[in-house]
Amino acid sequence: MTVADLPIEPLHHRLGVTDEELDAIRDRLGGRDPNDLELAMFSVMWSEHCSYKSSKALLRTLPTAGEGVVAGPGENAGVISIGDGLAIAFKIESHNHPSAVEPYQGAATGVGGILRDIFTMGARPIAVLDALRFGDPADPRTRHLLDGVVRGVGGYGNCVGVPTVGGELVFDPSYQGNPLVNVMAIGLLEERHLTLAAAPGPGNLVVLFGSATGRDGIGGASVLASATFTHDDPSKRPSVQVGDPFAEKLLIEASLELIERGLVEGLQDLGAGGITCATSETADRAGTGIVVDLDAIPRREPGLAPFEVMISESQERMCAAVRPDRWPEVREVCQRWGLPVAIIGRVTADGDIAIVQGGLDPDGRPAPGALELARVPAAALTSDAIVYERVATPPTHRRDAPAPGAPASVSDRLPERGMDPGAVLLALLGSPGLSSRRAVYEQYDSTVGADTVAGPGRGAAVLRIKGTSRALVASTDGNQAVGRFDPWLGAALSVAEATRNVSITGARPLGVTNCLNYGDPTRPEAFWQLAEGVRGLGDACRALGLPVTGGNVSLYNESPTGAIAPTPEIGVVGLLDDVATLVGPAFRQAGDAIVLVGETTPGLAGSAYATLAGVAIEDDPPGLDLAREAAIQAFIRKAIGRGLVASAQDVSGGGLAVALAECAMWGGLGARVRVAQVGSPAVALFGESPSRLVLSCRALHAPALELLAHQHGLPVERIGSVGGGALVIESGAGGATGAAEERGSGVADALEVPLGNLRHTWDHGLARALGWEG
Amino acid sequence: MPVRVGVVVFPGSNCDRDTLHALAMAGAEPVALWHEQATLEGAAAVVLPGGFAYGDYLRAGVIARFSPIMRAVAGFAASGGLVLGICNGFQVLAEAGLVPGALLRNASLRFTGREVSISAERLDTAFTHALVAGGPLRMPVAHGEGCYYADEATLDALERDGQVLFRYVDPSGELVGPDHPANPNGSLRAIAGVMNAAGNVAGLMPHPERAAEAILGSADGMGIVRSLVESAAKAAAAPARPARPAPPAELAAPAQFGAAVS
Amino acid sequence: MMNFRFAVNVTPKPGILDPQGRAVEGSLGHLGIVGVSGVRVGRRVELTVDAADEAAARAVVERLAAELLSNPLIEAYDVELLGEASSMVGPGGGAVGEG
Amino acid sequence: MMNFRFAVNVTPKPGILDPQGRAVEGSLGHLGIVGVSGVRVGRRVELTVDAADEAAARAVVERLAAELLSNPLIEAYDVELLGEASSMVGPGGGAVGEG
Ligand SMILES: Nc1ncnc2c1ncn2[C@@H]1O[C@H](COP(=O)(O)OP(=O)(O)O)[C@@H](O)[C@H]1O
Ligand SMILES: [Mg+2]
Repeated sequence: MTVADLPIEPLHHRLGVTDEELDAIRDRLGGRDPNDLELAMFSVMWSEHCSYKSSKALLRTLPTAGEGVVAGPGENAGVISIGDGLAIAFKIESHNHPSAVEPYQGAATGVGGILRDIFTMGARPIAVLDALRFGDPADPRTRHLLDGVVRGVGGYGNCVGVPTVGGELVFDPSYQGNPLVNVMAIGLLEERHLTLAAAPGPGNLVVLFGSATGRDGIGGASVLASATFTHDDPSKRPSVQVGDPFAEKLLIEASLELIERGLVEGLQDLGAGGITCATSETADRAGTGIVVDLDAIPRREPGLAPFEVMISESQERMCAAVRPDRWPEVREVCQRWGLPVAIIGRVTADGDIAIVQGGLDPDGRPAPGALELARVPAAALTSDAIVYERVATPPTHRRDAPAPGAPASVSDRLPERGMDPGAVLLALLGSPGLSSRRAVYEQYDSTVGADTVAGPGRGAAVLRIKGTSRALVASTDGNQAVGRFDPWLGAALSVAEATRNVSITGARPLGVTNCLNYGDPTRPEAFWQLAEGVRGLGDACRALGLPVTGGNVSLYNESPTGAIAPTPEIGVVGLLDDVATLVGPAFRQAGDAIVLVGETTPGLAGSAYATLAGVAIEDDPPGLDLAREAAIQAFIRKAIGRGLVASAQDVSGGGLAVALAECAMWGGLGARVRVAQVGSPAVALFGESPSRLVLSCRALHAPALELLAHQHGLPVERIGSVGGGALVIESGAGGATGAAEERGSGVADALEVPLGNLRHTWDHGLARALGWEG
Repeated sequence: MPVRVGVVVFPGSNCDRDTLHALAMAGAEPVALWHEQATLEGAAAVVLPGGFAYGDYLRAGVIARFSPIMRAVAGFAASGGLVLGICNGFQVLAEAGLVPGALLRNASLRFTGREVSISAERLDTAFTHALVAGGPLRMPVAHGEGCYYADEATLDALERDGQVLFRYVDPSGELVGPDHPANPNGSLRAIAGVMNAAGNVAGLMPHPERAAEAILGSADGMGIVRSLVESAAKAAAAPARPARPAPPAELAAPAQFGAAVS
Repeated sequence: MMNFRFAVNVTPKPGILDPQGRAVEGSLGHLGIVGVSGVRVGRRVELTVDAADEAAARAVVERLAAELLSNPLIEAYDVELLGEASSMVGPGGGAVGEG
Repeated sequence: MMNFRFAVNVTPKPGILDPQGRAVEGSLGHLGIVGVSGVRVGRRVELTVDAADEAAARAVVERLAAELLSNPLIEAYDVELLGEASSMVGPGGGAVGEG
């Protein structure tokens, strides 16, 4: 097949290139028309996925400088020094559209791709976190997708031997036609082994190793990843990529050996855009060019057209720049690991990517009679690709209809009236959104590597660093529920929660990676959501003093049923200097005091409670005070550092009542607390206003803890103590005020639920929602 | 002078480094043995680690069984050498016929990664003597094909001859049936680990090397690792055995056979 | 009503990467086997169908094969009639293919 | 030398539990399919052998099937000659079994 055989007219349109872009391409080529091969290369490299043409301008506004940052946006992954000559590499990336087409392979190759971004830099991958989002768990298609995605993440990660230690699983109607699969990976490296994706040194060899090249994902970057997705579209079927985790494992070992032995000048993984992307990005970063010897590229099957070879997304391949005298050793390493390896070109000084058929002579010049099929400036494909200033327009009505399940109008079904808080708590704990994720994460190997101190299930993941007293702490969070109403707030809350989850272990967040999942950027309203999301991300990171070290943008997340709720997925890695000081969320011992730090503020919109019970139309999401958030995180790190804290949990999904229930269930210890009412019982018990912590401590430490909170300007209240076999929450005499009062609701009844009920409900909720359990 | 214990590295092994780490903590001199080498470099014991050798394609462990080093391992085992297979290593040993039985797909048809409790049936073996009697051992499993199978007669014989080394139990240490959640994969008679008749080759599905330090949630696995290291030290001290390279017949055959075909 | 025993053979589509097949080929050297190529690893599902006639039975199997047993994105299948089940079914219906 | 394309069908032995088969039977209900029973799920491996004659080729396949492709403890296999490879192999050797 040749470009000309692709369906539909005219050629550049078929390849997703607009007339405006074709002009811009001519412009980059000194006025001439691109030939078919060149056009195919541009179509891939100028796709949204590879070029960031709609988001680049926004991303430039993000803070990227920070203590210890040695590689930031622009590299395959962010790298931050952690001392002792060690550094961590981390990055999150999406594989939404491929996973919607073929959930197992889509998710599996998503894991493979992000792992390559990590070991390309010289880091050994030590952890994966998967952030997954689907529609209605009762829907057969959702169940099919979720089952395939989870098997895919496990099938790949388990086999390569990288533990999956955390992630997210969120259900929201807006993902029904467009699930989200975001995967974060973390690697550990010796800083001296840091390797960049550049092809320096004209005359150096360009070496391709790993799997042979087949027809996988032809057009993937330009079609699969950039066109609005309608499921079961046959035109997308031929381009399904199949992952081979076994090959990836060999690739990891071979790549790290090449780097540790100093055998490569630069290394780049092959992802979207295949050989075209790898050669043009590495050449452009080094200010060089590359001449590609097309015939030298190992093929999996006969009859591939030049454009297929150049844009194929066959998985498990790497591209290295190698000094000629080191080639024999490089070949030996690859062959020992059973990987095909070939010299597929030379680094040149002319700044162009040239594609030659008919071979190169020993000096890397086209052999006599050889044909030059394409010649394009490397920069034109990458740093000088087209950039758009899209139009952003806020929606006319800033507040959608009531949250799902809400009454059409302010009615008697309003939560405060006749609410049985115990029943609501159990309903929340058993709901698909808040119940235990065990049924999913037990399909992952979370302990391979023998570093997992805290795996999935109870907050942030904790990995000790062998040979040191230190540990890495990681979390992913994304808030679409509030983002749907206010995309700035949704993004800021996502950063606040992800960093808070790290801080409450005692660890210091080091940096932020992010995956921005939004709709069609050519729709002003969708682009406004993206712009607001990036603004919220930047504001939150500045307030917390954290650099954004990398990430990924996934646009066109729309289906016939509409666009997804804006979803900024945030990944954070932190450092704990002494793993012995690690604090977890579970209550530790009877008699300990329970302390609530932070302030409960009104606003139920976007809460788990709202999806369950509905919410008044006029109600808004709770606000976020970024300075307050920064203070509370500084406070908890200091408190833990001073050994004052027995357990620490933040108030998030399900509010204070759910936070207390988790501390109790996980500790196997009940609690008796009294909470003052703010606004209404629903707000006090189930409201999700941010920047709040539930701590437990030895009773004798309580005063010091409270003093420290005051010194950080934080409201703090001793609300009860640990003990007994049940969670008991009494409503303080603070008295119902405001909305609740007008609606004639009194103080809600006390809540008393035995631990056994809490645990059983929480434990089985998800498996039941998915029909995996009766 | 620490005793040398070998850890075989197949392409796709992914617990080799964890195992080397645990062996070092137990006082051994761990050495990695590449699957293509023909000798065991004088190791006094050999561990086949967990992972996905050759991707576990076809059937877990079957392709690895034909790696060159497996001839040396088979010969070493035949002459009484200590061999321990963990998870994927157990699968390789079973495929190679060095321990009885087979490991089928988990009854759930899903990969299962979680902590389990196992009890040692015997504390007088080369692999368990350093375990303290009593309570169940907590350690992780992480596998998709760990359902232990052998026919009834074989199972009876294994129990009679004391070749059942570990069983899955509930957290209180009680034995459970194949359908009980404490049995993570549906293994017949809740068998988690077995030995060969001679008692020098053993395999188990759970991962002692991942439960060898309190910081990781359990140090129960260290007793198994230490048992192996101490037994290896004894073996090393004893007068050297005649190393008898006696690989199973079908392992000896290939060379000429290939020639005949070509 | 009659009994028909079918086999559904599911194989990776041509051009689709087959990691298993590749791994098998890679290991042949260790077995000292030469001259083997084009290894593709798939699934074989054998089943018995009660139906009025072969056509009706085939219709059921075709549907199963397309909707449940194969993934049309990456796999191809063919349906094989093994015979009348009554004469074929051993315990568990697996008598076919005794080596 | 000639090319022969074979298929090796590997099925769980009678009496061996076959959870995959049971899972398939379990999901028939959702598809509204009735009258299907005795489902056994196994493996199908297709490969091409270069050999002087069919007998030599079969010898290779038999050995592969017995030692590598099946585990005699739990699986049975049979060998099927699909034809001369030259006329059968598509790209990747997988042309057989197109649905
Ligand atoms: N949302 C974002 N915030 C900061 N940097 C980003 C973001 N999205 C992409 N980047 C950076 O842009 C570069 C290109 O992104 P991507 O194509 O996803 O990387 P890769 O090609 O390695 O997969 C990467 O270095 C990435 O870190
Ligand atoms: Mg990359």
